[in-house]
Amino acid sequence: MNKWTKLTLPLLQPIAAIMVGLLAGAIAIMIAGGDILETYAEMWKGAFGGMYFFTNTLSRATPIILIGLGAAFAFRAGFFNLGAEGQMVFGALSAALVGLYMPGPGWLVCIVAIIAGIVAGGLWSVMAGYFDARFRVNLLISTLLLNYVAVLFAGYLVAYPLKDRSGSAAMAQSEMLDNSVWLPKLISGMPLHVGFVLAVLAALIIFVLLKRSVIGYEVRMLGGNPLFALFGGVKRGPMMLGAMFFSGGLAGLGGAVEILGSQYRYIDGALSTADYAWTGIMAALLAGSHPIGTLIASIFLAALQTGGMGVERNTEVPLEVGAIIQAVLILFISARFTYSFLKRRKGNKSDGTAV
Amino acid sequence: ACGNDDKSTDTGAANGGSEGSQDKKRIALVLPEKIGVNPFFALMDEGLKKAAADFNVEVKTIESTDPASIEQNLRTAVAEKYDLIITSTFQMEDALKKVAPENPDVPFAIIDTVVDLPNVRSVVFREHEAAYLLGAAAGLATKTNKVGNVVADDIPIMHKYMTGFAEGAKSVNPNVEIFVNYVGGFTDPAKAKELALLQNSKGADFVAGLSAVGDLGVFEAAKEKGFYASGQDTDNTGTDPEHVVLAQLKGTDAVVYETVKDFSEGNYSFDIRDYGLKEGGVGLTYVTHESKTPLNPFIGQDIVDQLKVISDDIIAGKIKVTNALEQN
Amino acid sequence: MEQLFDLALINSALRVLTPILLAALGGALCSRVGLFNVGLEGFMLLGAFSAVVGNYFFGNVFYAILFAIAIVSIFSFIFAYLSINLQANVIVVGIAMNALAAGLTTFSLRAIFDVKGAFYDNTMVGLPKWNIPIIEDIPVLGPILAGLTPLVYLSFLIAGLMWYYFYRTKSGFRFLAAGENPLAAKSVGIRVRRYQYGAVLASGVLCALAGAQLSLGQVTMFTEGMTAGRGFIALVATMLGQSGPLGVTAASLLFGFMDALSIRFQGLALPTHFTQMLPYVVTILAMFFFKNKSFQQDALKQGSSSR
Amino acid sequence: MLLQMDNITKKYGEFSANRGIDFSLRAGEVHAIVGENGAGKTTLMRILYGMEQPTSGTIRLNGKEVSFASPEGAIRGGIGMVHQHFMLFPTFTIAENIVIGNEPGSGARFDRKQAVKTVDGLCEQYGMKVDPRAIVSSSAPGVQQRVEILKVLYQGAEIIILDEPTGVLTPLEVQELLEAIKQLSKQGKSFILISHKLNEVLDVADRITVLRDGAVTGVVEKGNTDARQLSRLMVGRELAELDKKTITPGEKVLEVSEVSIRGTKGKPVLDGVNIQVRAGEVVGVAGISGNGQSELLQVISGLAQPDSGRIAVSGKDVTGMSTREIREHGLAHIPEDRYVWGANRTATVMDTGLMGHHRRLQKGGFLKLKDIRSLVSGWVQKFSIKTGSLETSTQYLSGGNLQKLIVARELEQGTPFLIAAEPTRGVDIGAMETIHGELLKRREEGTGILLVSSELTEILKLSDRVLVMFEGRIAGELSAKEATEEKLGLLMAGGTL
Ligand SMILES: Nc1ncnc2c1ncn2[C@@H]1O[C@H](COP(=O)(O)OP(=O)(O)OP(=O)(O)O)[C@@H](O)[C@H]1O
Ligand SMILES: Nc1ncnc2c1ncn2[C@@H]1O[C@H](COP(=O)(O)OP(=O)(O)OP(=O)(O)O)[C@@H](O)[C@H]1O
Ligand SMILES: [Mg+2]
Ligand SMILES: [Mg+2]
Repeated sequence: MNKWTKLTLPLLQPIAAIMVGLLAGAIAIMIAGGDILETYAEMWKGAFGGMYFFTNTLSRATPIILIGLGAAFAFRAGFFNLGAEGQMVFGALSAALVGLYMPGPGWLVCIVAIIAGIVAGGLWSVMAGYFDARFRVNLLISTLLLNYVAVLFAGYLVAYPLKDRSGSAAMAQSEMLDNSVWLPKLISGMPLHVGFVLAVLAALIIFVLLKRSVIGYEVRMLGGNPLFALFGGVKRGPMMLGAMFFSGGLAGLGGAVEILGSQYRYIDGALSTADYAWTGIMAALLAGSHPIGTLIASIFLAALQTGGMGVERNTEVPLEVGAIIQAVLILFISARFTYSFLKRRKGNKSDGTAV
Repeated sequence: ACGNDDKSTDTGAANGGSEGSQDKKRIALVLPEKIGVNPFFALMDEGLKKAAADFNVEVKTIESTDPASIEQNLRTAVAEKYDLIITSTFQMEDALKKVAPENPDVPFAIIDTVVDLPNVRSVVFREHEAAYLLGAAAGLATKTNKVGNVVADDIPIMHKYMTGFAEGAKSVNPNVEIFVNYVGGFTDPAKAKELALLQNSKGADFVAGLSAVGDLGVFEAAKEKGFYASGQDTDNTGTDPEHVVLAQLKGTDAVVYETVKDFSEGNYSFDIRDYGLKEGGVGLTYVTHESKTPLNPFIGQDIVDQLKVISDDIIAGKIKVTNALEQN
Repeated sequence: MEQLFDLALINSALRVLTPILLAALGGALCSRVGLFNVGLEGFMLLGAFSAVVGNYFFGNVFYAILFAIAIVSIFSFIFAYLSINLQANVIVVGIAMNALAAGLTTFSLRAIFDVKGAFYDNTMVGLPKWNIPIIEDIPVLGPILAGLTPLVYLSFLIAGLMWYYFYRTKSGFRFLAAGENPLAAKSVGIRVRRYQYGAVLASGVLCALAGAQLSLGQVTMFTEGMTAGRGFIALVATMLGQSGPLGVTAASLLFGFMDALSIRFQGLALPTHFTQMLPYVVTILAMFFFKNKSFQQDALKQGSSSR
Repeated sequence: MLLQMDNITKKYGEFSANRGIDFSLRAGEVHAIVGENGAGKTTLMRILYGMEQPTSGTIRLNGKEVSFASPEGAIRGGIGMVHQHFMLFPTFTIAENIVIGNEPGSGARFDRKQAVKTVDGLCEQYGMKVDPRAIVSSSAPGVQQRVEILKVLYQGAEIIILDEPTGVLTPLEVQELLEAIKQLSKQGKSFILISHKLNEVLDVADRITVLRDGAVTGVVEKGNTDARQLSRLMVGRELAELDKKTITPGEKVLEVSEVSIRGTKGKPVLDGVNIQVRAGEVVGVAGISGNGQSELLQVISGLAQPDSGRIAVSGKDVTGMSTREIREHGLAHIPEDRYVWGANRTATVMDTGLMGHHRRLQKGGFLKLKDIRSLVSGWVQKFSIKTGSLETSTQYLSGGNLQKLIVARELEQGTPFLIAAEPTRGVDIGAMETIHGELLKRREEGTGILLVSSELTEILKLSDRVLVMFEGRIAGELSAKEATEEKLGLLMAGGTL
């Protein structure tokens, strides 16, 4: 195998998967009676056709990237954190509260709001970690269940005590943030905000951290074989709390920048309907929890969504078919392309103990 | 793009029509959600399609998959140079408040909430008036002095209905007890049905469905246990005339139709239209609007007559119905 | 809202928990062979839809259920093929299948019935509601079991059968072995993949039943997204019950009762949002008592790795 | 010829694990395969058993060409295999583990009572005792090994492959196993035995095939060979004798006092254990596995906590401390189970080798990758660890090579105290020599070593003092001079001197 094939071979698989996925999608379009080429053209335009759409895709990817990175980091350490939604909601809520009620100059409020988002998401996440480390409460279940609790709790706050009474007052939402607090846009008039830069930075930092740092090493070993890590002096308890805080903090950051950069207020259900959390988790799994891979997968998934909206706006192909095409594409791309956490786990599981 | 053929006869008013190829007016309806389970949005879509046929305009309905995509869809509609962009509900307020001032030449309309901008027409409803009538009907008709509300979710907008209902019911029957239960979502008829069954088991003989598609679950419970129910937004008494005895109406289709009509006839103005009982924008079957379904004896003509008086009183301003959203 | 506990509550809880129990049993089968099935929600939704379609076209609930089983089986086969043969990540496949099911049902709703949102037909007859002659008149039991569909009884029967299968039959024993240590199972000639396929297909069948109970048992209609998160609750029940038939049944019972109870708490002192949290909070609290295996035991069992 | 494997080649990418191997087996024969770690022994057997497909070559059984796509086919062809690494279901009972694949019972029903009876009968027939109702994960490794063999016998195999079956057995158990092999081969069963222990091989084998670097370097009849010739064929050189210098022990580096752990069934797992290890001293711990050795090591290294008693490392009380803190106080540890405690299979060889050193080889929280790389590649050379590269996934190392990597890693921690648990388990004789040499070198440098081994020759060869554990207690202590296999054996079985 020469260098050239070594380089292209790993790319071949995802490209082939996308091709087959597009083909399968074409069948769906045909059944729905749409024009295949036009539909795909609109899909492309909706995602990347022009500055507005491109930046919009990146802006949509921002919370997905952050959540994906958080999930990926926890997965790497061997902790299956499925609580991104709740962690994100708490991050968003706290950022909104700080943004609304903290006095002081806008830039300072904004920074504090971001930090509050990270801390809130992190603490909510670390709670599940603590329950597991201390009381052996299954992390998978607790993180999943705490999502419901977080969403309902935040829903209560914005439906009652913190409800926005300034406008029509018909929505369960907080008041709107003053625009001095908003995260600056990267390009004026375009949806992309500074949060995206934070997300890319986070991906790079995690990449270096995992690959080069002592903590990253311990995280990887803990995820690979916790007994080996324990044996070598890695402290699982503190690592678990730390990893869960970091993971939840990233999800919280995702929520915070979505509020400060895009929505400017906490709206009940807005983060859940957009399904950022599961999309982020999916990105992490598609990328085998690799941070840079997660970044790319997140943008890809966001592009599928924005592209789907383009299809809905500009063709007669109904919204549902757009969703079907998205799902089919993801299914094909997940095939074999992934080097997944669970598969790996299955692999390990299968070897029994050693002689 | 669909709409109905024929050649254009539009007199075209309003500015901003800078389209190239054809002379047909193009109108976009941007919705904050998928049409799906909420009859409210389906009605708007219907009104738009009907208007398209009647006024020879080209129309397009754009559904949003989630709140984050609303602004994008609105901006794209502007970029696609639609001549009129109709939006709807408070969910789009934020986006419209951003986009409309940036595009002062583009005419907008928003239905179901007020956005006070020079290029936006706002259309709102006084649903609480209709809810008051429904409550009064329930209060008069109940034999057990117990009635129920099965509500989609505990969110502010729903209180507009519940408060109106309660006021109406108490006004005619101070002893009436009102059970309120929340489904916790807009797509769960099974749960809605359980709630209706529960309310019935506690003695309610009339349950008002306020839970979007969940109302179908309420109707089914009514059928199963032989109590009475009411629907919302559109006249759905036809679903099961024996048990679904009333429907609280909201003429969103008519409002969209009117908007398109005004626009295509050149009568478009940027103001606030407020539709209540008086304007016929909201109502109650048999009382303010005819129904194809024969009146159920549970309500009876006698009660309908009393309700008509109440309706007149509301229109005349003799009865003031509380708008829960304005209470603060 | 004085009486919180009464017999109607239990009756209602039994109705409500049936779809969850059925799906959770399917989830348990999958997780026993190492496939974490987050696609239960989609399976169930598709089951609910195809049951209504079958009912509409065949005019017979039995055929309707068979039709639902056939459709969801095809769907679950795709899940199996992708995650077993093509090595796709099961969670990704599960999430994508959920989206696919949502899209397919909405699309078909329009294509087949030309409606959006909901399909309801007055003439459609749902599952029979049994009032068993003698039991009907027994004081406490009568009201508890009043008007339940055959699927309610079937779900408990299936749980029992599954227990018997796992712990009393050769095939069930091999099934458990294939999940416990696939490599060792292969080394004694067990066809691991066959069991994995079997588990996924069986979970498809169970979810089809769950969907049918929802769309033809609890109500007689289909609405978009009518599973409303029940698949995820079932997933939690699967894990809480540690993928054992009895544990899963107990977990589903807990959920059913907490859900029924939370409804009755509505309108009491607490705001609705908090009463709605009740099932979730109680489950978390329950986990403090039913301890998970320690990660060391877990990892030792797996020869290395953590959950 | 019962079995004939011709010209078997197996390639993993560009690497050939087997290169044109010819191998044959007669009915009733015991045919041993010996060879260095990574020579391709296991690979060849996995091919025969249908777990791997050969890149080229043919297999003939009774003259008929066969090709097994899966173990199922091999089992049907009358081939059974006991793997180098256990293939058991840890949460199942022993009876269940043995009968799986061919369970007793009528129809679909699995009759567990009958399974227990069958297994009891099997134990009787072959003279191997196990408790059919016991759970595998709580049984000693020796027992688990017997379960593996019984499983194969239960399957009715005519050809039985044993891949390093004696690695975890005590001398007595080894003796029993070899006896059983002889008995069974007389009854007509044929055996393929892989082992690094030449005395065992010379004891039971009729023929011996020697592999090196994936190729056959010799096939010899038992009568015509001896250990020297074999080892020369295997490693390509003569092995040197070890010489053990006399050293005066120094400070106490380990002090275990009155350590106890309560058991689940009344019997304590550890019962008032007292042990001292001084600098420059090797203290051997002998005992039949399952008598508390594992727990003792876990308690010392902080992997488990004692219910009572104290532990001091280098004079510091470390009771209740974490593994990290104990390691920082001067402990290194070669674990008894290389996959459970010793390695991360999915990590690279470099990452597995780095554990414990990573906190040292850092600057500002970042790993000094260059230093680490040269350190680990140094070990690879010194212990001739066969690996593709440092980036190779650990799981692809052969058992012996991984063991060498772990030994190298722990020896290099440079601590005053070292636990060496089964340090040469599964390694070839050349590597064993290297490891023994390195252990003695560390002793001379003043390290105190606690050596736990089921290999009595190893204990006798290296130890200055020998402790014998029986039922959680120290049943006796012998000096190097007094200790003999017989005395140790007596103590290990619960007797007194
Ligand atoms: N691609 C497939 N399509 C349909 N069914 C399949 C497919 N692959 C496997 N199966 C089902 O699984 C059964 C067992 O397959 P196979 O023999 O590959 O399993 P195995 O050998 O235990 O697994 P492995 O190949 O992982 O060792 C087949 O008989 C078939 O019923
Ligand atoms: N799946 C694999 N991929 C790549 N290389 C492999 C794989 N399996 C084994 N090898 C390599 O093949 C060689 C032979 O391995 P094998 O396990 O047969 O050795 P062995 O003779 O049994 O050694 P030991 O005595 O240590 O058990 C080793 O160098 C090993 O690293
Ligand atoms: Mg080997
Ligand atoms: Mg196979």
